[in-house]
Amino acid sequence: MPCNRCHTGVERGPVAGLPPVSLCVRCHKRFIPEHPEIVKLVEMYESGEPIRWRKINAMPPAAAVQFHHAAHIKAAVACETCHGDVSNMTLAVRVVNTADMGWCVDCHVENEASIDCLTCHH
Amino acid sequence: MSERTALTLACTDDVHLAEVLDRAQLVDGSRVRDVRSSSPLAPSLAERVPTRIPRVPIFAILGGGLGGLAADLIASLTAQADPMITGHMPIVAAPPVGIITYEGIALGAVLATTLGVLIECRLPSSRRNSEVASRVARGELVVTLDVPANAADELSRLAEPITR
Amino acid sequence: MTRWGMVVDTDRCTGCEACVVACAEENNVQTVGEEEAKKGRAMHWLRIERAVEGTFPEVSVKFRPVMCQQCGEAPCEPVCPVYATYHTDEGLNAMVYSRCVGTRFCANNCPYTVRTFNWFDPEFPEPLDRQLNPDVSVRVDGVMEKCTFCVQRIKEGQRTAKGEDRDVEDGDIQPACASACAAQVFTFGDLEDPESKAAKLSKSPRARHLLADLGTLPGVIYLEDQEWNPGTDVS
Amino acid sequence: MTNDLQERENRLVGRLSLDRFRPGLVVGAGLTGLVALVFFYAWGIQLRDGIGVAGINRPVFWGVYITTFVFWIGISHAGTLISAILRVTGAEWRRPVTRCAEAITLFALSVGGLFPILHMGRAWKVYFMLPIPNSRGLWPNFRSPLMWDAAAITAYIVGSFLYLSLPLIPDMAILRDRSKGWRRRVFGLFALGWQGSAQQWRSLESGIKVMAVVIIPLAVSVHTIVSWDFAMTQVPMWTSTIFGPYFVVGAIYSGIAMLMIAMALLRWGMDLGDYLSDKVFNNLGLLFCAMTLAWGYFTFAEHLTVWYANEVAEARVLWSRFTGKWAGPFWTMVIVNFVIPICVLPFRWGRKPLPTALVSLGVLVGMWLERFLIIVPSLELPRLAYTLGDYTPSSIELMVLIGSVGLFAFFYFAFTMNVPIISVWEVREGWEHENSHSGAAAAAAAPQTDARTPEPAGGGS
Amino acid sequence: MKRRTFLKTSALAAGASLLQSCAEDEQYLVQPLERQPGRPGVSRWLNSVCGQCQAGCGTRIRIVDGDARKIEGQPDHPINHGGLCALGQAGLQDHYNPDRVRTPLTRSGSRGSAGPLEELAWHDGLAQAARAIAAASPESLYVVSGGRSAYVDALLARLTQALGAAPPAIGQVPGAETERAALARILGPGRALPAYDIAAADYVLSIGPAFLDRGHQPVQGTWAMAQVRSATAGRRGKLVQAEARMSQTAAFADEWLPIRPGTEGVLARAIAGALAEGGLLREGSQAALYSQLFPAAAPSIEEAAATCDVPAPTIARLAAELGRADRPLVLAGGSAALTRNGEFSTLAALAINLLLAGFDREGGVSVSEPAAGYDFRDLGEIEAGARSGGTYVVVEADPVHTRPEGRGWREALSAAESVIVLGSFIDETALYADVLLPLHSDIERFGAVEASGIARPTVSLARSAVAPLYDTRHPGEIVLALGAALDQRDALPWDSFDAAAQAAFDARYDDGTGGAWSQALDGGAFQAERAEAVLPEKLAAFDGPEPPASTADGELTLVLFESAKYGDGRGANKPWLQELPDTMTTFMWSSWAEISVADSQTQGIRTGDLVEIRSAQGKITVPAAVRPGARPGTVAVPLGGGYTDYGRYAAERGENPLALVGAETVAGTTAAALVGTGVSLRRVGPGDPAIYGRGLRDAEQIPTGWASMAKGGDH
Repeated sequence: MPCNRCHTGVERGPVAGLPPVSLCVRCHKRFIPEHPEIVKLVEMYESGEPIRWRKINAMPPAAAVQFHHAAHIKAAVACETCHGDVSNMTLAVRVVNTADMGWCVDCHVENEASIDCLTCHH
Repeated sequence: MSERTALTLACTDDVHLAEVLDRAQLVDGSRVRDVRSSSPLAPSLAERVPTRIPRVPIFAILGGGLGGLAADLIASLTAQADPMITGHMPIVAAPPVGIITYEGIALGAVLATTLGVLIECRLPSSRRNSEVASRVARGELVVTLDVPANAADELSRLAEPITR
Repeated sequence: MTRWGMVVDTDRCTGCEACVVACAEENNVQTVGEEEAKKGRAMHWLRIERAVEGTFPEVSVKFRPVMCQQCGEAPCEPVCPVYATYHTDEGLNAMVYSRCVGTRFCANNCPYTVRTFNWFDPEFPEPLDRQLNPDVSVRVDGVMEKCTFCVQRIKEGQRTAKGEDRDVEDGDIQPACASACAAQVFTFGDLEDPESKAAKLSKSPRARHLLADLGTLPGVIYLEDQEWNPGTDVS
Repeated sequence: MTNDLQERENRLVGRLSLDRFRPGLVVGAGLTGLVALVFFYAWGIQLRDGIGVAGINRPVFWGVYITTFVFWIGISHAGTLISAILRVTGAEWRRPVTRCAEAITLFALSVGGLFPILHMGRAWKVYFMLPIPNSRGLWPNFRSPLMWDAAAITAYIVGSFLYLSLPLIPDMAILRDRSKGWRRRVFGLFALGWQGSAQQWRSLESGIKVMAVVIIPLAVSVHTIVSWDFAMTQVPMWTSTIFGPYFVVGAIYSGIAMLMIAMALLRWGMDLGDYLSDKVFNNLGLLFCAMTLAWGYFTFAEHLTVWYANEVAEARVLWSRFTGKWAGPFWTMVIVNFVIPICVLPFRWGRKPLPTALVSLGVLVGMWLERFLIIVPSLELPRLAYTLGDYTPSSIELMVLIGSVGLFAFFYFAFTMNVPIISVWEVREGWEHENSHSGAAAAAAAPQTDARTPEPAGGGS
Repeated sequence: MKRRTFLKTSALAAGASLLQSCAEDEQYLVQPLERQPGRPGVSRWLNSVCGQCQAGCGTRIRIVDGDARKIEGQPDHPINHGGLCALGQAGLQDHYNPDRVRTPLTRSGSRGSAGPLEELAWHDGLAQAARAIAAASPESLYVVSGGRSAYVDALLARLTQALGAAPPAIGQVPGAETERAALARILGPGRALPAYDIAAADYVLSIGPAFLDRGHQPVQGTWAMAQVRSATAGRRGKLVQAEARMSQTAAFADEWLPIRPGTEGVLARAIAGALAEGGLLREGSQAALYSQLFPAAAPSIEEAAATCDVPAPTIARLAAELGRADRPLVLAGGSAALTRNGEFSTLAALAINLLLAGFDREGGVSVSEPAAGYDFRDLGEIEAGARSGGTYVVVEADPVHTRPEGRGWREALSAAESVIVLGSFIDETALYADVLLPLHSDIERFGAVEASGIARPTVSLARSAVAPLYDTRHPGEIVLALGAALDQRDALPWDSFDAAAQAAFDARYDDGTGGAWSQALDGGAFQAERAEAVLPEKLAAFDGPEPPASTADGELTLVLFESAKYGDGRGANKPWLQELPDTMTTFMWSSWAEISVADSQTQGIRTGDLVEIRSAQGKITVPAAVRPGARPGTVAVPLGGGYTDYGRYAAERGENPLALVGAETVAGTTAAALVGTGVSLRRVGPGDPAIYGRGLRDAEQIPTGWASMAKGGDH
């Protein structure tokens, strides 16, 4: 199942975004509806209560860094490169230390992307 | 050649030491090994004790060179590692690099000098002779002579020998 | 090669300060509050200077918007020990917040005193935080900041152009102050593109640099006030 | 003679009395230690709440912190530089002075070195300024005068430490051999197994000589570079070519002042009058007097050029010092730094311990003011008059200032408690030189030694 | 290393246990239930209409993830041409203001205090309001509107009419009433405002109005002056400002005449005389009409010079320049309309355009008809009438704060039977409300504003740009709901505000196709042809009082003005505007009193000192701003300070100068005379106001050079 099925913003905008609960529910009505987590989800949806997802790959605010998803997708960077093989995770975990600038820089250098500070830090 | 013996004598002061040395000279084949004191010997006496010229200055020069080189490399190479333009200055600007190098020289020199002193003095060392030490601490001058065994007794009469 | 620059026509500035608010709005510049403002810690990236000449009744006042001059040979850059501020190949005087350690040396060495410093963490009482521009990082305490020529808009413009496989055209990119100004005081553009409006205006005989004798080669060019000349004006 | 030499050495070591509990020093260390805590308390508040707790603002981005930084670095020129000069010139009267001077250097540097970190907006990022390999591939910018500072101060603090430590080794040995129990072991540790052999003395002395030669240009460079933090800029009245020598002279000046006070206190507190004698005060006082004149000359030159050239931006700063809001501090500085010293120091009575100490107190205040007046008025009056500022230090800044004095004093007390504050072996060497000047006496004494009957063998063993 | 770890280490050294470690910064994404419009993180720009003042500038709102991030002007909008003013830019801080009223509130305590206020459901609130209105006798029902949207006011007018009550009173730009009256004396009865085609003029003489600071069309004025001055227009035009205070407009002008307040009319008359005598009349000059209007001989230039304190040669030169210019234009009103003889001053200035053939020509004067033909009255008419009890409906207005103390609003509202307030904040009027019905912010509401003071009738339209943050409503919807509750269905038959607005719009502008409305709604604005200003054959002579209202000897003249950042005070609750350094004085977070260098020296007042200003009506204490540009003998204080309540950012900042003003009106009208009150000034002591670039003291005197050796260079 492709990531952008739900994270619709990823090709067009800076952030991938999360699907509305309605979307999750629509599918999960059919798939594993009896899974306790899914039951919880449906309940939350019916009670009209939004879900607070914990951000796993959060940039520390002090890093003052701007990451633009679409630009990377356009450059054919696979989601897994940063997010790891989420599809095989039961609980999403941070595979890349997003706070480690060196990791970003190496990739930029390999792919001859700009390593001017302002590219990300503004 | 008759066998020799090392004789360690404690002198009360410079004059006494001078006298001992004079006598020792008359005995042929006798050599002054070392004098220990709680403050530097008076020049007149010091020159009668065989010592090497310390190589501390050489250490200093070498250390300065190394330190300077290291600093110069750090300053110029790191600048080239991420060549960022600031105020339209050259990436490797001579004056700043020069200043850093200068400090590097100084740092290297002081470190090397200390190292040199320690090496020249054979420090730190664990060789201790509490007897000698306490006498030196009392302000006496402890001279160690290398003399023929037959002359030992005679010389021992001049100053109190320290038994080992 | 690009050299971003801005031409400021002081003859048109009415001192309405819409640009100042627009700048704070676009760039998440914090409001420090009365007590801090009293200490002289207001954070405006852009200020309207007014030069008062003469004594009553012959008093004349000139308005002059002053923001970071994006100097070609910037005094603020070399003094930073950690490259938090440096010069980009597009002629921008970059400021990297996350690299800044807060020695404030750059601010001392800025002859235009346009750099501002975060003395404390910013506060945006809910729901004011919902206004923050997501394209601009909110600065934490202890870091320097200043006018960036709205670099986020420059990046956005370049991204859009790239997406459409074309070059950035003159006028595509407008900093917040320029787009807010009703009198079109600000003209932003590439000074090295001879066709750009900014480049043309910068050739005007009225064009001046601020504190030109310091040789900082600013990217901001001021067009001096012009006098009303009855000779040419009245038929 | 030896016994008499030994007598004198015993008396000196007795005065230093490192084996006894000395309430004076302990209380002093305790009190100053408390004051030192203020320093860390204030710094803690600043780290928690943000640098904004200091009074600095826009455009006065630097204030008391940098002033005090320059002040302490200046003080640090007391010891090492002075003692090095005296050693190189072979001034005999230096012997009792060198160590207590070098100690000042080490501690002033340690305290002053904290200030650049303390004044940073994000002190916890200080490692950005170290050239350590990192994943970012970023290095410090050695084109920045602040990096020159870092390099110079590092070199100087290491140098001063070693320059202080080398001559300490023989003294440690002396103490080791004079003391018992754990003290003996501790001193033994620091003595590194020193035996006092002729070779060791020779190497040590040559080492000290070399070090002295290296230290002098190093010390000069340090304060020159500190001055360049200002002189490299475009700030009115900062960008001046004579700042280097101006600051160095000022540094030595304030350094001597601090040394004078330290010596006076030691002399009274530890009854070291025989060693830190009036002669020492007199000679150092002459040097002090010379520095007064040098400082006055530089200050005059610095202000004269600006006054005559009358360039707008700089003149503004000048007049805010002469007649403006900073006139008070400025003229105070002139009085305590020049008028008073020049009225006192040229006279023999003025170079006695008490007068010099009092003058020195004034000079310390004056030199702090000088740095303050160099930094603040210039920043208050930038070239574009629209952003004029004004600056008043905040309570936190003052706490840090006072606390730093406490911290320095605490270090000094602790040092005096545990280490001979006067270099025993050097002083003794001095006495010997005095004796050997009367070589005739030694020759005359020679015959008597014939009659000497040795003590019974093994008597000593 | 993180600050935390660093703190720990240093805390160890310091032994300071008081250092708490900072909270871990965890980030969450709140996932919406249904799909939001727009892509995540991608910005959309939606049109809206600025509601910060009556000008009706078209705005575009940048929206990211459902939140508005930025306001900008619509590039090709006929009013603001892409620009905005500071007030408009700060509109977002109206929308996101932490002190916004979030639900209907009702009072359980006594009026005039902040609390206790209880939350209320909408239907209860509306019911309570309806009951109060129903209970009121028609003649004692007072409806007050801030006049932000003509279409809302039109609904109010219909409601009052249906209830048989007096028409709503509309709060207006200071001087507007007088300007209307003056124009009526030329064009015959009517309530049109004079409108000026500044952009096309090449010589502008503004006698009174600081039209760049605020006024009817500040942004358009700014744009227009850019046109006048733009090098592209071939010849650079000239602006001459005759005004007692050095406003930003005066500072911007090529020439400023610091005229004695209240004597503007005399200057105008003298210029007119010089034009006539100097043979500077042009083809189409209406000399006859002018002389019918002012039969008496114009004062000589010398007399005028003496009265107005403007050099005689200057007056002569102005006349000459006016006469020779291609498209000269004289602006009237503004501060000149606020003195007691304001009508004379305004009329005299306006009438010069008769001699310049300035009516109905390019770069001349035309009329701005009142919006969508509804009846309204001036606030002054309510204040003038005897008020006992009464029921008040206040819509987006704060008369308690923005009307002079002498107009007795506090007393009236305390004594009222009931007070219904439609507003977004607890301002000083809301403190008296029995029911407070919260409103949408500009960008939340359906915007329909008919501009005033603009030559071509212009309507700005826009749909709601963002979803409402709170449980608020559109004022129009509320009026409709009240109408329904009071069963006035036939008077207010629409079930939504945009329907009502469209009906009103079509009634006036639709050409039958019905396309205009939808076009305007998509395009952001509709602009009709210029309304004809038909000059009559004959004019009645002006019979109002002419002599300038002079203040007693030794007293100073108080000049109140709307600053660019506070306006009439509405800007005071926005942190951006509070911290905005006033361009002329650089004051922040406070109001101030502008004092001339001469007056400051007599009392030893320095910028920043606290001064007490006392009038017959009351006294205020504000920091002084000594200004070279201030006219000796005057004290100028901006409106909008000293709110007792209006949110955390506005409350208790500066003082409200209207406390100094009594019940004086502009002769011949009910408008408040905000200029000309006699006051006395006293230094209270040193103050500590927030001033940008605090070194700026004593009228920009900075010590430089040898001169200050004698003077002593304190800055």
